[in-house]
Parts: sequence; C-alpha cells; structure tokens
Amino acid sequence: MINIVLLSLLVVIAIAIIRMKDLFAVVMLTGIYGLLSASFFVAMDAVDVAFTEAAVGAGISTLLMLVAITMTGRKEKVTRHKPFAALFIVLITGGLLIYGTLDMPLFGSADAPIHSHVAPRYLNDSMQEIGIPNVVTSVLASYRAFDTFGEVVVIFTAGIGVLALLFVPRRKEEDEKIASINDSMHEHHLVIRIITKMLIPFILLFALYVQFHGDYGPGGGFQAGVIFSSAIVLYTMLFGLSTARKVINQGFIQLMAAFGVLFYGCVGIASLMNGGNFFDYNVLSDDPVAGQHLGILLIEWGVGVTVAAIMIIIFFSFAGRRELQQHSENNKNRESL
Amino acid sequence: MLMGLFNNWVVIVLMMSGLYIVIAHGNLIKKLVGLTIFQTSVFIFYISMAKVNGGSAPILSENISLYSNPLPHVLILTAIVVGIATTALGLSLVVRLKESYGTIEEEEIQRQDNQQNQALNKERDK
Amino acid sequence: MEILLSITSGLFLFIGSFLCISGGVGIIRFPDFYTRMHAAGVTDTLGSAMILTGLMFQSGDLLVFAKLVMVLLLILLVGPTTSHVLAKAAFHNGLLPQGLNTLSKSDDKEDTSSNT
Amino acid sequence: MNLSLEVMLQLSIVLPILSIFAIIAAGRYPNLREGVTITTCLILICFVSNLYQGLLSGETISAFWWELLPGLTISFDIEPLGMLFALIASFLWLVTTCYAIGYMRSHEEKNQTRFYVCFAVAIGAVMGLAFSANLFTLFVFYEVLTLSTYPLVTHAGTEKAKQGGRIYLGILLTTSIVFFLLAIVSTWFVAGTLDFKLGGIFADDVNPLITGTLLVLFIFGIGKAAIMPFHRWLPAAMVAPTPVSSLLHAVAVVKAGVFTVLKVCVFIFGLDLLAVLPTTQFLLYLAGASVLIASIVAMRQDNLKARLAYSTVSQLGYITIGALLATSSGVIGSSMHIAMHAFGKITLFFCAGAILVTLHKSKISEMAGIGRQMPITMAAFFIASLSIIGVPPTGGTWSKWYLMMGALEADQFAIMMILMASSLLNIAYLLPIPFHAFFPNLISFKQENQIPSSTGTSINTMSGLQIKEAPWPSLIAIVVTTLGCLTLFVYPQPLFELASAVLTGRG
Amino acid sequence: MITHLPILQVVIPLMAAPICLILKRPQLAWIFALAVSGLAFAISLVLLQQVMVSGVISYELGGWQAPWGIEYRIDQLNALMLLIISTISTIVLFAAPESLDKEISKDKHTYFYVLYLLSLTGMLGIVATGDAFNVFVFLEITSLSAYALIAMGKKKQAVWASFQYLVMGTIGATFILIGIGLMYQMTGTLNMQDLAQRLPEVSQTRTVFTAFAFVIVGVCLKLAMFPLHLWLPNAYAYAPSIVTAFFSATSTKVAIYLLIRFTFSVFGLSFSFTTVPLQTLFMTLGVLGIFVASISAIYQHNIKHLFAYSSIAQIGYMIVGFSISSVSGLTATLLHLFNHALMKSAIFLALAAVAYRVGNVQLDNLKGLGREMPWTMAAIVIGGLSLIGVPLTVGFVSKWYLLTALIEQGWWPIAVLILLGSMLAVIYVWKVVEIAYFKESSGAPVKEAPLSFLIPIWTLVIANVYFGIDTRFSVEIAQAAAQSLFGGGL
Repeated sequence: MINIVLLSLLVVIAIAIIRMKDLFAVVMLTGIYGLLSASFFVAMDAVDVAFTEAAVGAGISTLLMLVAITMTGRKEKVTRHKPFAALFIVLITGGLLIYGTLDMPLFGSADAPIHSHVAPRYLNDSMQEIGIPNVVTSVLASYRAFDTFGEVVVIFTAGIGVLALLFVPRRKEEDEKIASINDSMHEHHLVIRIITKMLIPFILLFALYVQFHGDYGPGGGFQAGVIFSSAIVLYTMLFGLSTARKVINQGFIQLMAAFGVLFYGCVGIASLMNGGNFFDYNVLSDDPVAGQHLGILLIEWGVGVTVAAIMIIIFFSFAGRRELQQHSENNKNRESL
Repeated sequence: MLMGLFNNWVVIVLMMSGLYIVIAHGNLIKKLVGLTIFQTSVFIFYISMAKVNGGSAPILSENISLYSNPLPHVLILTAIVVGIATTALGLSLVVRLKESYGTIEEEEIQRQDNQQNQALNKERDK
Repeated sequence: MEILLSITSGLFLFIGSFLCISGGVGIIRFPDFYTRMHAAGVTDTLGSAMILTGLMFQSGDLLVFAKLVMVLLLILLVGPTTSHVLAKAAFHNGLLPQGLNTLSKSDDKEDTSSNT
Repeated sequence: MNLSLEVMLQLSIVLPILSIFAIIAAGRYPNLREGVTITTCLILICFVSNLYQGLLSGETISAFWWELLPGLTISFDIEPLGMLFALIASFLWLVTTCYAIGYMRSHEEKNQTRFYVCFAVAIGAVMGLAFSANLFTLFVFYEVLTLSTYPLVTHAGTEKAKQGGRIYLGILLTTSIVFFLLAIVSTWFVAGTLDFKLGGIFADDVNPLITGTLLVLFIFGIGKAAIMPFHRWLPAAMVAPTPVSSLLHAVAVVKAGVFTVLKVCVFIFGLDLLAVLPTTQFLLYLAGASVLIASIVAMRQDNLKARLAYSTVSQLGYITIGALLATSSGVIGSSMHIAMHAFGKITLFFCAGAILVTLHKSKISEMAGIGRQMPITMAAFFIASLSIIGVPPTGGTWSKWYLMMGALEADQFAIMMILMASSLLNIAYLLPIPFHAFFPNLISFKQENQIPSSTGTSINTMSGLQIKEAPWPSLIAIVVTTLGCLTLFVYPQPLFELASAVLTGRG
Repeated sequence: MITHLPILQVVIPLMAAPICLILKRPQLAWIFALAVSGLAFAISLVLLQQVMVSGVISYELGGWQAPWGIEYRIDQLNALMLLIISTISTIVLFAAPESLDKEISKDKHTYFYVLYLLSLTGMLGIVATGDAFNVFVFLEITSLSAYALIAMGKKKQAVWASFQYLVMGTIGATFILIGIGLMYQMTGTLNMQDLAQRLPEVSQTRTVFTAFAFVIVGVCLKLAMFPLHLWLPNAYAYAPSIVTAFFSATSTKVAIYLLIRFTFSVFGLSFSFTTVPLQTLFMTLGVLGIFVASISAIYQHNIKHLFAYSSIAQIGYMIVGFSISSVSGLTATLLHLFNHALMKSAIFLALAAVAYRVGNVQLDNLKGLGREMPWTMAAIVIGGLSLIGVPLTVGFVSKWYLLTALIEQGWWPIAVLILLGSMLAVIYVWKVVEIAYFKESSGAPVKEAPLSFLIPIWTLVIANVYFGIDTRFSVEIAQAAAQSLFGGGL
C-alpha cells in the first residue's frame, strides 16, 4: 500500500517539475524526487540502493545542480519550442512500454523467472561461499566484481572529464586576495561555522562506519565515499575553496582518485598472480572464505577512496570555476566604477 | 491484475515525463533534470521487479526465509553512479556553454551558431 | 509492562504527528516568509524529536535504541541551525518582515558578498 | 638473355609501370627522361613481338598473379585479339612518344614529367587489359586506365581543363561503377565464372531475358566505347594537348573500350548466343544511330580536333556494329578496323597538333591554303583521311570490306545502308580539309599570307613562300604512321591472320 | 599468462589510465599511452590467432560459472573487432602530441591521454564481454570519455555538439538499460549465451518484443543510423582532429557490433527477422541513409562535416548488408566494417595534418594544397578513391561482396541503388580533389605535414591498398565470423 502512495507522490513531483519555471525550485524538487525514490526503495526492501540513492541522488546531484545554477542563472525561458513532437515521441515510447508490460510477471509474485534462475544461488550459497550476511555486497563485490570495477572507472572517467572541462590553473597572487575575503566573512558565517566544526568529525566517523559496515548491513564503498566527500564539501562551502585547497591540494586528490582505481585493479591482479582468474578472491589467502572477506574489504576500500576523491574533484572544479567567474565580474565592476 | 501492473504503469508515466522534459524543454539544466528523472524511474522499474511479496531485505539472518532478489539491487547501484557521472559531466558542459555562448537556452545557442555559419558563408561568397 | 510501553510510545507518536500536521498547516496559512519559516522550524525539531522518542520505546534491542538516540541528537543539533541559516540568508538578500519597512541602521552590517 | 615467354608477358605489364620510377628520377634532365621513355618503348615492342612469335608458333602463354577474392584471380592469358591490341598499343606508344618530344618542347608545356609518368602507367594498364584472362582483371585495369588518364586530360590545369576533366571522369566512372560493375557481378553470379572462354561462358539454360539485359548493361557500362548516350566525354577530353588526345583517341582509352566490347561479345556471350539475344537488334540500331549522328555533328564542327573527336565516336560505332553482327567476318572486320582506325586517326591528330604548333591555327576555316607551308603534314592528313574513309590505297578498305561482308552475312540490310551512308559522310567532313589546304581559291589566299613566325624548320623554296613544317621528331612520327596506313593496305596478311584467328582460337 | 589474455586485453589499458594521470608530464603520458596501446594491439593479435585456431575462448571472471559470474566470450567476431580498435588506436596515437599542441591548451594534454585510454578501454570492454549488463557499463565509459574528449575541441561549437551527443547518447544508453531489464525480467539471466538459450521459450511474449525494440533503438542511437544521426556531424566536425580520427573508425563500429551481437547471438536469427519486420525496415533506412547523407555531404563547406556525412552513408551500406540476413550479407557488413575503419581513419588523420598546418578545414583553405602538401593530399585522394570503391582499394572489396550478397538474394534494384550511392561518393570526393589540385592557394605557402603525421597516415593508406589487393586475411576472418554467427548462436 505504502508504495502506491510514494509512487503517486513521485508522479505529482514529476508533473510539478514540468510546470515549474524557476530553476531553483526545479532543483529542489529533483532533490525531493531523489529522496522519495530512496524511501520507495526502502519499501521495496532494497536498502543498499536506498542508501546510495539518498546520498547520491538526493545529496550530491542536487548540490552540483545548485552550484551550476549559481553560475548559469535561475530563470528558464517560457517558450516550449517543440511540445507536440515531444508529446508524440513520448506517447509512442510510452505505448510501446505499456504494450510490453502486459505479459510481465505480476508485481511481487514469487514465481517470476528472475527469482527462479540465477538469484536463488546467491541467496542460498553465498553464506557458505563468501560468508557475509549482506548478499547485495557479496554479489556486488565478488560474483559481479567486474561490474563494480567498470562502475568505479565510470566515476573516474566523469571526474577526469569534469577536470578536463573546468580545470582552472591556480595563480599564486589570487590566493592571497581570496584568503582576505574569507577572514572578513568570518562573523557573517559565525553560527554555521561553529556548528559544522562540531559536525564534520562525526560525519567523517559515520563515513568510516558505513565503509566497514558494508558486509553486515546496508553500506559499502559508494555510500562511504559520498558521505566522506559531503563532509569535505561542507567544509569548502563555509571556509572557502582556497582554505579547503590548503587542506586537500589538487595534486593529492587526483593521486588518491588514481590510487583508488589502481588499488581495486591490483586486487584483481593479485588474484591473477596467485593462479586464480581475475577477481577470484579464493586464492588470496589459504582459506577461501577468509580470502573472500579480504578481497571484499580491499575492493570496498578502493571504491570508497575513488568515489570520495572524485566527488571532491568535481566539487572543487565547479567551485574553482565559480570563483573564476566571480573574479571576472569583480574586475568588471571595478573597471566600470 | 490492476494491483500487479499498477506499479509498472506508474513507473512508465514517470519515465515518459522525464523523456518529455528532455525533448520539450529548451533550457539545458531542465534537460539534465529530465534525464535524471528518466534514469531514476528506470531504477524504480528495476527495483519493483525485484520485490517478492512478504520477502525482506537480502541480508541473511536466521529467522527470515524469504528474501527479495539481490541482483537488480547490484545493477541499480552501478546505474545510480552512472547517472550521477552523466549529470556531473552534463552540468560541467552547461557551465562551459554559459561561458562561451552566454546563454543556456537551446534556441539562442542554435541561433548564434546559424548566424555564425551565415557570416562564414557571406564572407566566403565575397 | 508491555502495554505501558506501547501506550507511552503511542502517545508520543500521536503528539509528534499532531505537531507535524500543525507545522504543515502553519506553512500554508501564515502570511509571510519568516512566520512560515517559524512553523517549519517547529515541525523540524520538536515534531521529529517526539516521533523519535516514541519509536525509542518501540525499539527492541539496544543497538536500534542507540542508533535512534544518535539520530535524535543530530536532529536537535542540525534543525535549529538550518532555520537560522535560512533566516539569515533571506534577511541578507533583503527580504524584510511584513510589518517593518525600514530598519534602524544600528544592528545591521552590510558585508561584501555571501559565499553561496 | 632468353626469358621464358611467361616472364616476358608479366614483364610487358610491369615494365611500363616500373619505368615511371626511372622517369621521375630523371625528371630534371629532359633528354635523359625522354631517353628512358624511348628505351622502355623499344624493350616493350621487342617483348610484344617475341610474344607474337610465340603465339604464332602455337604456344599457350599464361600467367597467374594472385587471388584477389576467393574465386576471382588476377591472371593473364594471350589470345590473338589481345595480341593485336597489344601490338598496336606498344608500337603507337613509341610513335606518340617521339611526337610528344617534338610537340612538348616547341609548345613549352609545363610539368612534362607528370605527362610521361601517366602515359607510362596508361600503357601498363593497356597491356594488362589486353592480356587479361578474365573479366575481373580486365575491370581492374580498365579502372586503373581511367584514373591514370585523368591527370593527362586535365594537364593544362586551367578552368576549362577542370570542366573537361569533370565530364570525362564523371561519365567514365559512372558508367563503369553503375553498369559495368553490376554486369560483372551478375555475370559472375549467373555464369559462376568470369574467365574468357571462346564459345561464351553462359550455360544454355540461362533464360535469354537475363543475358539480354546483361548485354545492354555491358554495352552501356563500357563508357570508353563511346556509344551515343555516353559519348560526351570524348569531345570534352579534347581540351587536352594533342599527344594526349592522340593517346586517348588512337592508342589506349578508346581502343581499350572497343577491345572490351569485342572481348565481351566474343568471349563472354559467344557469337551464337549473341545472334539469338532479343536486345542485340536494339543495340545494333543504337550503334548505327551513334555512327550517323556523330558523323553529322562532326561535319558542323569548325574546330579541327572537335571534328576528329566526333569522327572517332562514329568510327567506334563501326567496331561495335561489327562485334554485335555476331558473324565471323563481322568480328574480323571490327578487329582489323581497330588497327586501321588507330593508324589513321593518330596521323590525323598528329597533323592537327603540327598545324597548331607551327601555324597556331585550330579552326578549319583558317586552314585554307596551308598546304603550301606544310606539304608533308597535309599529304599525311590526306592519306590518313582516305584510310578512315576506307578507300583502296589505304588499309581502311579491308576493314570496311569485311564489315560490309559481315552485315551481308547477317543479312542486316539496314546496317549495310548505314555503313554506306556513313562512309559518304566521312568523305564530306574529312576530305575538304586537305582539298582547301592544297587548292585554295586564289583570292582569299593573298590577304592572309602574313603568317606569324614559329620555331618550325623553315626551308626556303622558289615559290617565295617559306615551307614551315612541324618540328622534326613530330614530322618523323607523322610520316611513320602514314606509311603504316599504306603498308596495312599493301601487306595486311599478318593483321588478317590475327583477326581471323580470334574466332578459331590459337594462331 | 596466455589463458588470461581476454581479461588482460581490457584491464591493461584500464589500469594504464590512472597511471597516466599520475605521470604528470604530457610527454611521458603520451609515450606510456602509446606503449599500452601497442601492447593491447599485440594481445588482440595473439587472441585472434588463438580464436582462429581453437574456436571460442571463454573466461569466467572471479572463477564463478557463467550465468552467476561475468563471463568473457571471444569468438571470431570479437577478435576481429578487438583487432580493429587496438590497431586504429595505436596508429592514431602516433600523431597525437603534434596535433594536440595546436588544438588543446598545454595543461590539459595529460587529461586528454587519460580520457583517450579510458575510451579505448570502454570499447575493448564492450566488444570482449559476454554479459549484457557489462556491455551497458562499458558503453557508459566510452560515451562519457567521448563527451569529454569532444568537448575539448578548440571552438565553442564543440561544447554544444558534445552536449547534444550527451543527451542523445544517454537516452540511447537508458533505452538499452530498459531493454536489458525487460530481457532479464523474462529470463532471469544476464549472460548473453544463457539469454540466447532461454529467450526462444518466451520469445512470443510482448515483453520480449518490447525489449528487442528498445535495445535496437538504443543501439541505433549510438550507431547514428539514418533517422537518429543528427548528433554525429557536429560531434565529428568540432572535436579535436585526433579524436575524430579515432572515433570515426571505431565508435560507430562498436555500435554495429552490438547490433549484430544482439540480433544474431542473443535474440537469434529466426526471432529478429521473422517475428519482427526488421529486414524491410533496416533495408529502407539503410538505403535512405546512403542517399540523404551523401547528398548533404555534397553541400557541406567544412570538410570534416563532409566526411562525417560520408561516414553516415557508409554506415548505411553496413546496415543494408546487415539487413540481407544471409551469410554473404553479414560477411559483406563485417568486411565493410574492417575496410571502413581503415579508410576513414586515414582520411581524418590526413585532415588532422591539414588542420595542423592550415588551421581550419573549410573547403576554401584547401586551395592549392595539392602542390604544397602533396603527401597529405595524396592520402586523402586514395582514401576518397577507396570510399568510392575503385578496384585495388579496400572499398572495392566490400562493395563487391555487398553486390554479390544483394544479387544472390535477387534484389538487383537495391544493388543499382547502392551503386548510385557510391556514384554520389564520386561527386563529393572529386569536389575536394578539384579544389585541392586546380585552385591556386590564396594564403601564405604551407609546408608539408610533419613526419609524425605522415607515418601513421601512410601506414593506413598502404594498409588501405594492401588489404584491397591481398584480401585473404580480412575475407577469411569475416567469413568465419559470419559462419559462426549463423551456425550456432555464439
């Protein structure tokens, strides 16, 4: 029953997004959309996915869109340039999909083919073969480890792509000017800075908890990486990019991103060296189950580092670009004065 | 029958609204929002496929016997990250477009491009 | 003993949900931004705190109880800060409360540029 | 050095193409470069004559290079028709080269190295085409010939040359890609093989409709044979300098076209199948029409080279008619006509080039009375036009004779009428030129005798008017080809044996 | 080590990308990228040789059996694709540093090499894998690196073209995701071979039909087939020249591989060509694509646009070959896949040399280049000739096979249309030749392209001619791959 309520709420939000003109409201609604779908996932017993969707879908994507909006303006032009063509295409694909759902197994029916062919082995044997309760993590990290490896590379590609597009070479004399502005803003952000100073350690601690708790409950590399980076992003927003860059400079963070992917790959190479196939953790140590534990722990660690580093890189690039834009505006105002 | 397939039809409505936004709206940020909605609704479709009535989350524990299917959850974990990667890249492109074209409306960008091409043609015909 | 626990948690849950509903109605009914934000503030802190304590009584083992306490602490810390920041940002961008039209210069400091 | 005949065959194809490296190397020293070309011509001629002797002595000479696609090989085999074409091409290459030396030098043409390189590649392609054992090899060299002659046609590099080149390449590539390739693929599919076989390669049960359409595709596909709808490229190629147009019209391109038509008719379809095909009649009338119309258009052309171009179109019509008549004497007539027309037309072009170089005249109207200045050239012109018309003292008579016999055998009376009419038309557009040259009516002759000086050899004679002839290498070439026309009449025996051997197989 | 080759083929370039990021200096990164690409080429050669000898190679990742874990299946088709991708990437990389100096700012070169290696990994990953969802993941890697690489072009239109490509590409990828989801729902497995066995039972259901439709539309979006090709011309025209040279020869080919793999191996021949009227649909779209693309190619003023449209026309040829659905038809498509990769990379590399020397690639800048850059223009002419399909070049071989395949089915009107299509190719290739050789150069005299351009260009041109003459290698593999696809599914 709960999922029907959630789904209808989602539809309402989707319609609202279509109608809205103010981009700020649209982004906020997307955030809510992400959060609602996360709660829908909880209703559908997909706890890991809910956690990731909440962290990534609701958190980071809204954040990035907000940063982008500060640079590109909030108003959307009214004219819709080709509504009927769009409606036409949408109706056709929608009709085809509806046509497709007619023979689908009913929602939640236990005898659907997907529950009878590949999945039962994961549920029944994963305890003996891999020995960790959270089946999703065991499938994620061991049975289909290469998928996760591919996906870490996807996030690495996105990070490098954003860097390649928005990279702004640092110039020394600018840093002093920005630092002076930050200090003057200290009183302005007094309350929020003190609160964040108290909160950030706990966020980082929570990220580490999620990182290592992946085997037993919902959690794992992605969620930990995102939470870790959200702590750093919070710090950057309040104390300014240049101070954040002093804490984590660009070179180091790129190194960490590359290190994460390499670390992940090396686990696979190690299993190659020991004679097993790529990502075969049984050969990592004498007892196969212990090998699986070790393997999963290591690659979760690799994923966590990469995702954290990449999210920070992406945010630093956006913030760096924004600062560049602000400077050009300030210089323009100064000349026009 | 209705209850069984209602879930899928709502998901399809969500997908189509996402697709509609991408195609109909000229604003580039709106397009990216549309893409995110379209992808998230596909995730919902996958996860609603994996649910088993009465089953619990796929975390093995003694007293529970019936679990939902873990495989779609793994696929969607990957797909979410793919979604955020595409959005991040799309947003950086939008920022670059704003800097070079000064606008993020599709028609204005198209108009500027056409003007530039016509200028090129005129100068060539001279 | 069981009945006592479930009655108190039911009571807490009821008060919490009542507060949330009142907050929601408040947001719709109140005239301008600041009053509306006050209503949101109420639901944000007190309402969720009440629901959480209600849940604490429901919880079975210690681990769940500990987690709920931590969530409660987080909410108590973060709730008021967010409403503070929201009000500050609104005020900084020049949104004046409905009644007042000018502000006495003494307690207002113009600063150069807000960060985000 | 006694190279075996097979090696000689392959060398005759590869030699011209290898010579281009020597020509490029000697690019800066004109004499050395011309020397290299001439030596290559001489070597080629001796190779070809050896092969000719070998053919006469009944040996089967063939060579296999490689299998380009499974079932399709690049392989060569000598048979009389190919031999005849190779002989003409190699001999005329030598002649054209010495003509070109004289012409290029006096006309100060630029980038001559490129001219000689492309000329050599074209000849190599012609050799390959002449000796090809199957339709696939023939098509490969056909395309190489088209592409290697494009730089020659657009030699001048002017805007007009570009236009001419565009029509030239457009028509040739279009017809070869769209019709010829389609015909070859369908033949390969229907007949299963592309190798030339005397009686034709189609099995008897193939229904005539398909083979009929294939024949139409082939005839239209071979653009180089300049059948009416696709003849536009020949006059357009007239933009090129004279040695090139002589190569085009007499030595390589056009001859390759007609040679391919003959090969297709005799070795792919076979004469008896050809006779029974429904579309042969239509194509015969088409060829006849192209002969007549081309001759009529040639009459109205004032520019000498344009007139000669249209006369080539009509002469090619003759050869196609001979092939399509599907009678033995028809085939003999057309293969002999290849040789006769080659010698006749090349002389005409040489004379046109000589007139252009010495007197800078290209319009026929201005050519009244030049017989006095250039007696040898105009005499050669006269003899060559006789050969084209087919009058006894020149070789042309034999081929026209056999063509008439062929038409008679196939009792195609309409075709006989067309042949007669076109011979008359030939007289109408060819003979007036030498006639006006030698016996101009005296009035018009007096005013325009101030002829601009030129570098030609000038020999003073008593008649008070200087004799200005073409530069001596060109003059030699003209004389040689004219003698060629005459000898072909007096001593046609080897040519006739070759032509009649085409149908009976080996020598 | 030999047994681990299939996975090493993908993992080595993958691990090389982060290492490239760590080696800060662009010069070092270039040498490292070149070495890795060369290594990938060597591996693909050994793999091909192994496959031709011992048939299909299967490699279980993580030691788990096929449907449970992810499995790499390499058969003749994969091996051929792996070889094409790694060869082209190695050759194109030779000219990278020189061409990048003029087109991308100095500090971004390292990022360029990282993204280049990532897109190479993505393509190798798509082609090598035997798991449906893995295809989607590696498809995303390729597309993301492609968006970033295209957006690094120097003109502002590059970013706009990249954005359009992003939107169309993401919609395509999500369609494929929906298709895979529907397939998974009906069969319960993600492994392609397992799918091939379990799909026939449920093939009559409407869900499988929709799954097929979505996967095909998604792949056609990536393929830039005729109606969905709008993103390709701008993306290829404004991207850095090296990127265009690499992607023109590989990215659409990978999409065609996917099309063939899904229709023949996963859904099975009977399903895709009988229950779905795929044959007539693709035949018309292919032929229409050839004509529309060739005609619009003729009216282009920017040469890269011109050859981008000609790429779409050539894809039309492949689609027509594919839609014949006979062994010889498929051989023709695979041959044209191999040949077109050679042709297009040679032409676009030559254009990169022109862009390097002349600055931009408008048709008028090409005036008089025939004399000033003889080697580069000769390469473009030979590339153009093989596009037309002149004998003794690669293009002729694939055109010949396409014609035989068409006439074998008796569709000679379509054969005539195909030949008319290649006739249009004559027009736009000769438009370039005439401007280069007959017009006088207006601007300052231009030197010939540096050696680092000429060596890769002329290796490709020689390969273009060599494989036009000695076709044993390409024909044999294409035939074997077509046989295996028609024979027993995978």
